[in-house]
Amino acid sequence: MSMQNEVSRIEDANHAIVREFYDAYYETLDAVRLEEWPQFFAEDCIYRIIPRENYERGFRLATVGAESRGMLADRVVGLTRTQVYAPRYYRRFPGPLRLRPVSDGALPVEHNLLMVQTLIDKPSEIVLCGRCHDRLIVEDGKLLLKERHVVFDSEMIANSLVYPA
Amino acid sequence: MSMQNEVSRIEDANHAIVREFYDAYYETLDAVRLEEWPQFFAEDCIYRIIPRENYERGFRLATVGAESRGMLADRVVGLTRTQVYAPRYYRRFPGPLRLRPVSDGALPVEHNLLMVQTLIDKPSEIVLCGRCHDRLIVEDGKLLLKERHVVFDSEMIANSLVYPA
Amino acid sequence: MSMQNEVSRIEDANHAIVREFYDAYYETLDAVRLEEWPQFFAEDCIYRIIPRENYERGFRLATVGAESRGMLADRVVGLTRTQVYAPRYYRRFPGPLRLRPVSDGALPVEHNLLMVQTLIDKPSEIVLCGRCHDRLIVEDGKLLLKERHVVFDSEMIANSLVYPA
Amino acid sequence: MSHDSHAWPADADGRVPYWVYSDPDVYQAELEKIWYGPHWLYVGLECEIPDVGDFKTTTLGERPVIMVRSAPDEISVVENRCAHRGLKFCQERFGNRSDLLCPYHQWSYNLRGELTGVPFRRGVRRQGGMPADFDPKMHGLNRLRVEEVNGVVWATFSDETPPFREYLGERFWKHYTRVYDGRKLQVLGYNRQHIPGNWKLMQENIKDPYHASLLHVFFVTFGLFRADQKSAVDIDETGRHGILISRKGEKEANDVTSDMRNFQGDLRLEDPRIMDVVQEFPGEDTVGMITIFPSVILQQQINSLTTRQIVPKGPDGFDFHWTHWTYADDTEEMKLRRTRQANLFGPAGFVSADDGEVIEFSQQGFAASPDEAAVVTMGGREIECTDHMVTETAIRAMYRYWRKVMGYEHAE
Amino acid sequence: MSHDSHAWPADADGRVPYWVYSDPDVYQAELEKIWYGPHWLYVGLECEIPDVGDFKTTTLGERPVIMVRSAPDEISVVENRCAHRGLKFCQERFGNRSDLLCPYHQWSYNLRGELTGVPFRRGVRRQGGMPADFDPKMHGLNRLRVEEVNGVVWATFSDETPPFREYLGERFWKHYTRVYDGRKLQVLGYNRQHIPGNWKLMQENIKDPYHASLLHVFFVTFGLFRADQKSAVDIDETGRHGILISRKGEKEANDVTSDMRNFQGDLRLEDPRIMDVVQEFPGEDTVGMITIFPSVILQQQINSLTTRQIVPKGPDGFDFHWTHWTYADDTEEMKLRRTRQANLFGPAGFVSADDGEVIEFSQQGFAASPDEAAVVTMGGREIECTDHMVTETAIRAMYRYWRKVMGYEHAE
Amino acid sequence: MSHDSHAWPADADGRVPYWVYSDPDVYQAELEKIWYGPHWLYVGLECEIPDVGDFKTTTLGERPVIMVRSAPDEISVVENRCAHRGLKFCQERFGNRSDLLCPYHQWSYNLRGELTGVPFRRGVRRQGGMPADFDPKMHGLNRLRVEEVNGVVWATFSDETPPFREYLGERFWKHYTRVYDGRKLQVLGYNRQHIPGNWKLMQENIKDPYHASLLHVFFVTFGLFRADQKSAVDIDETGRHGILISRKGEKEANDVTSDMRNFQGDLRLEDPRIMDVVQEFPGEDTVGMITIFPSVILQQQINSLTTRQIVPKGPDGFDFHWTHWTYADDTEEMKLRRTRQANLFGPAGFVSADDGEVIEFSQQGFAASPDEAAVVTMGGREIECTDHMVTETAIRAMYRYWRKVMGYEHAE
Ligand code: FES
Ligand code: FES
Ligand code: FES
Ligand SMILES: [Fe+3]
Ligand SMILES: [Fe+3]
Ligand SMILES: [Fe+3]
Repeated sequence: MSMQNEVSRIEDANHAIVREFYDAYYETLDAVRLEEWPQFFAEDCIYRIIPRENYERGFRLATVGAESRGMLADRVVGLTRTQVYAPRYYRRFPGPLRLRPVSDGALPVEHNLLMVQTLIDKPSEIVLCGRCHDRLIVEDGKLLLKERHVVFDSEMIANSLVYPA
Repeated sequence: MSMQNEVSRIEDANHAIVREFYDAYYETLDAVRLEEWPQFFAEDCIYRIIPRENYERGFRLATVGAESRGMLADRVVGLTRTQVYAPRYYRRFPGPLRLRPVSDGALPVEHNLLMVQTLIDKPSEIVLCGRCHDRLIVEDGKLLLKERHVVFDSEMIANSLVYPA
Repeated sequence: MSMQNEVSRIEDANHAIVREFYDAYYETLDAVRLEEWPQFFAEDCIYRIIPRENYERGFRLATVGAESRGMLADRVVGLTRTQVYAPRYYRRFPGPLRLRPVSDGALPVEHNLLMVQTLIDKPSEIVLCGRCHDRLIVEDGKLLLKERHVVFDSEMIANSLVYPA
Repeated sequence: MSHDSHAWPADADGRVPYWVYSDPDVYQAELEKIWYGPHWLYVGLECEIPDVGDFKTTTLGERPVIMVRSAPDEISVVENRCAHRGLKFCQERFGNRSDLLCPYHQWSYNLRGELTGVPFRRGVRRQGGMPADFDPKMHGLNRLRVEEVNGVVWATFSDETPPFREYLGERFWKHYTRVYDGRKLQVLGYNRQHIPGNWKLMQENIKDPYHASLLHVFFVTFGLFRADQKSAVDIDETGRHGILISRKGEKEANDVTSDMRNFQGDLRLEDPRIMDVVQEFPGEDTVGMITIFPSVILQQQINSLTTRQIVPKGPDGFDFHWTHWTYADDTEEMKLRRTRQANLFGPAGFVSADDGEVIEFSQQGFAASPDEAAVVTMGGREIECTDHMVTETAIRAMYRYWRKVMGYEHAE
Repeated sequence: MSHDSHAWPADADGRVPYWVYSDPDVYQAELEKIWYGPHWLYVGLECEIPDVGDFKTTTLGERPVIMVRSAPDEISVVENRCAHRGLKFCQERFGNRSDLLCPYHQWSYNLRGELTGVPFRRGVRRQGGMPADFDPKMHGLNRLRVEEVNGVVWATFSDETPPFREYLGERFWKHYTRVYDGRKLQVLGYNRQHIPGNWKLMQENIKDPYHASLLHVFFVTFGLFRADQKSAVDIDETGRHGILISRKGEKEANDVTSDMRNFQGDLRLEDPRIMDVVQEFPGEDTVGMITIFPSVILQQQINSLTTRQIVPKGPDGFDFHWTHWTYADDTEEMKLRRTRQANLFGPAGFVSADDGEVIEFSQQGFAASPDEAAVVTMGGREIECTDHMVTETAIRAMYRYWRKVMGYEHAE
Repeated sequence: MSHDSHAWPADADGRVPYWVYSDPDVYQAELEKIWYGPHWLYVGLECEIPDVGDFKTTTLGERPVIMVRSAPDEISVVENRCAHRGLKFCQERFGNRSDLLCPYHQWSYNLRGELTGVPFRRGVRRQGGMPADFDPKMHGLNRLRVEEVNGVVWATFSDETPPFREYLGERFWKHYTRVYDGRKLQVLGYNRQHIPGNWKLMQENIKDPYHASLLHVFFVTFGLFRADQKSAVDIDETGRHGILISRKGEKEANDVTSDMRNFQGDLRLEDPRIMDVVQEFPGEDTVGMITIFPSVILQQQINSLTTRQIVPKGPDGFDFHWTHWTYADDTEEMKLRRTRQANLFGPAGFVSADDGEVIEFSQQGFAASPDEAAVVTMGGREIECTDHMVTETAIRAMYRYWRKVMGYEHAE
């Protein structure tokens, strides 16, 4: 398998860089360091949390949608300074990362995501289960999300979807 | 740790190949590309989804059992052309892969599996939680499942187990 | 990205060793080989399963606490020879490992943990969801847990927390 | 405790006792008298099923139904309950069928719900089969009365229900046709959420302009909705329907915002495109929130147009189905605008997420105190239309109607 | 609503009102009058507990019990409820004990459930202890009447229940002993599933040959079960038990399959070993599905032999426990054959998965319409044995018996 | 079935019928007559809210409340239910506020629960607002009676409840003040668990010394609690409160341990620091477990000090909140000791995990047999204080009191 070794080793190197990117991404969200979150995105980006139903039927409506890093920052401000919601914990469990061949200067990455919510004095429950369809680019040697589409199976949301995925 | 580095690097290479195999396997099932699923198995293979109770007590009965790629294909046909069931989404979250020393020409691989189901307008729920005991072989330079035993803890099944694990 | 490759390759080697350690750790617990469990810890160690509430508010009380490998062994004896509880399965799903820079001779490692419980004739449920804050050391070329703090979100425990995390 | 044991408070219009939200017997009576009674229920948009055979499944009250285009110009709504042994035989959300087939014994119905096929009805080789007196005409799917009104499909279980326009009343017909003016509609997409509170709390929430200017800091801060804006509350003759009308103001601090504790004077949007609003309807009103009792809210919030369907799930929860739509002939730019503004609404909306949460807090707060009562005297005890937002009059109106339908008048 | 408020439809044998599946009071009455009444309930196979002290825990109605071999030739079934303060003290599914011990205060019972040990019964150092009038004989575990019949263990809570053979009746004794002929049985393994529908729907499903030839496309397509095959429905004198008998046909299209919409003429199995059937029982019948009211289905489907135990969990769900077995002296080849054919059955069975799903669809369909009724007139209104499959007569029979036991006769 | 249908067994003191643990109507009556009746309920420790404005939220019976320090020397307990439309407006577990604000319409209350702010009460620009007869004094949060006693905060919904010291009675005042002696307390941390069994089973468990020496093998084996140790059970005049007192023994086998089937003579701790016990209270007693009816257990187990609050969640479950504390002026060594010993208690405690499990087993065991009864005659039928552990007298006492409060005396 030596040749495959070579291949896999190189792939693995890239894989490791991308993995590191996502590990940092999810760690930031789990730690609710929301102000840092937009920094994982390109200035000009697309972010959507969209029901699988809409995604598969070609409906554009997203439960959460943003078209720039600025809109993501506005999300954080809205969330932290204007919205009312019960305190809760979110914790994210990403599945294996699937890197696709680079196209139009971006690296497509897909993976499953399980998001677990815990409300005060309640059992932990699955708040979001879905698949992420992302596109990564490199700016100033830094990986950034150019596009992120979180397509979720769990279409009947348990009241509110508070924190980002 | 340099020697360990060497070792781990080589192991890691194999590990990466096997990981790639499983990532593709689970991605195929999550995407419900069922007709492709039997291609991950050797022509002559063993496939079982078996309650942990039966597995540990030495009972042979499996909830799903197949002894050839053909039987797996028949499963898919039965499922897609003859069975009646409510529409649903399945999504699979495999745990870390455990590679064992090769024995009788096959590579034993073990890992946990969490399968999440979402029915229309219902919250996502765990439909299967268990451990996979697999044996991989190489045919024409291609990894194939010679054996796969999905031993599940979640013995009281929520009505039907529709899609494969 | 060639330089990054180098870096990531080395990191990846260490990463692989640590990953191997945790894979073995969780496999041991999932298989309920409890007597082997204390061997993953240094003789003189700290182990805590602590509600996130206590951890964040600086309360020292842990749901499970031990200050030595001996206390962990006592846990196992208490569990296996003196306690009464309904039979159940636990299965553990760790998230990505986050290695931190070595400090005071220990390697800090953080990761999420999802623990799924199945009781007889009941659906599988999340029994613990949280984050592990560990510190690893090397003794006689063997990785050992010097500290492990399992900080759990799921503060309202479903009756008993029986097996370790 | 049966609901007969409950008495309505003496201050009849000024109070709402909490047992109306939690008593299972009261809930059962509501299903019978309100949901299956003489009321029009929202089913969907006709544009969701453009072709003959297209169907959509949904739930009215607790009963599953199918909305299907049974002819180019005919929409049928039938119960999703096989006439043979009761299966909810159609399980998909959407699809297209040439007829309706139940999987259990393959009884088949045409798109109007008439029984057309009963396998082995005459037996097999002269054995078995249905008795001679079996009349297929007596065994169709239960077919509801239907009206399609400017793109929206309404159905009712009752023969007493007046025609839809009459059900609305002339004033509300005006409100309704201001947005549903006959132009073709197009779906932008769906949002769905389960809200763990009594279904009536959702109706109250939208009938309650008082909260909008206080709870929704985002709204208030960006002047989309404020107590000092020109506005009005209109109520139909029966009191069951209501509308909130208001006019977008500017982002400014003044004597009124000083009364709003959460007013965030310093808030700025980094990317204000979400607030890029155009005035598309005649007049200066920017918001028109119509509550059609009991099943739906018709939202026109700046350029965001949605129907919000209520599906009750027991006394303490309901599913809330959002259909975001646009006019079919809208420009791409307008469709994009509506899609952007959708960030304000739904289960993750800057504004609507607040409402789902406070409804949950409400149920949590009063569930253990059924004999206490809410105070709804903002704006007095009168039930009347107003030209301001500082009132709970539309809530009072709904409960006066509710008492009538549910038979609690004696209590007054 | 109490079930007293319910009236049975005028067409008594031809209709089944939906409240029988959803009313909680009806369900409670069923537990008392049926499950804890004069009926034999399936507990398990004697081969599951070969040695003295071997036990299996299960649930009869909603009551946990222990089936234990209390002597080489004696099986006892006792309630799993400590006589002291009521613990379900035995939590394992299977095991072996020399006696039964409750962990709370270590009261111990022998394998026949007699109280043998009460720690500190006479106090500690002359302090405390049980009063003088405490008679251990009065404080054993509740012991059920038990019969072990050709390898199957039956128990009943009632003293009125006639002996098992009489409970079956002579004709059903024949059916029963055709498969349970005294040969030693051996467990192949278990399947367990929770089906969210009323427990009676499972009995109906197996009493209903009409659906088999239409719902189960896999069956039909491969000729395992078809309406045009030679077949019969037999019912016991009381109407509570039933059996479906049929004969495997060939895979062919004909006038009858033309009536089956889902018939897949072109279907081929790539690996037909799953269909490698041998005729092992006298006569040409290949299927014998016995429903023993209320608790179990005894399945002989080609070479697949199982018991399917029903454990009710409220009006709208039940746990379904499958025990697949083989004759102990079967060849390895036959055991493999039975294991293969198991792919047709259980929660993932090509055939049985359909049944679980349609039962769930049924409950979803009628839950909100308790006062509507199912139509069960296929094959007429008669309640009689037939030699064809185009009938619902066995369902009619069960409900006639059900009305008798539950006291709804007045309604006729 | 209404609880009126239940009769208490003839052997009134010796039996506890299982319907007391499972009947929903009985549970509702308990909430009214016991939890919201003339009883003091545990709310928390005053040290949890040291500064003015500090609050803690919890639940009494099923009603959410806020415990807040409303002045340097005043603690208020108010219902967490907005006086306007009932929101559970405070959602955090702990925090600090200058006043209490409801998010829905921003009604605000001072820390004593008095309504201080109603936005737009007088309308906006002369429009709307509350009616002239609106009196803020009539619309405060419901304020409970409160007593803070040596660091513990108690509250009651009833005006009939006697002062706390009287509620305890003089003997229990002694027991109470032995540990709660006026020294400042400090929180070590919390444990929380949901136990799927009726809330009274927890009270019984701690009133039951009989089980301690048998169920808790860990205890027994290490001599922390054994039937042959010097011990006592004390009961207050009413029978509702109880205390178990015992004295640590040595680890030894003797005539008594021989009666304990699980005694593990050979067990050794590899690291015995968990058992490093110091005698800190006057006298030789090492254990004092007080059950204050109905809401809390005050635990002094060797050096482990906790309050265990019971929050009922329907007839078949309760949340159990453990607050582990230490004296503020304890040495670091003592705080470490208490933290170590905590491993014996809580949801993963070597000892307490047993109790949670057997309570769950109990509910599972008797849920389907409401008309059977528990036997509580260990130590006879008398209700009296004893100086030994071989008795269930404190359980008998609690149910005598329970029958009185719930109105089941006629049954005797
Ligand atoms: S139930 Fe629909 S065809 Fe029989
Ligand atoms: S409850 Fe079983 S011994 Fe006490
Ligand atoms: S409900 Fe609290 S302010 Fe209106
Ligand atoms: Fe609102
Ligand atoms: Fe079937
Ligand atoms: Fe105990």
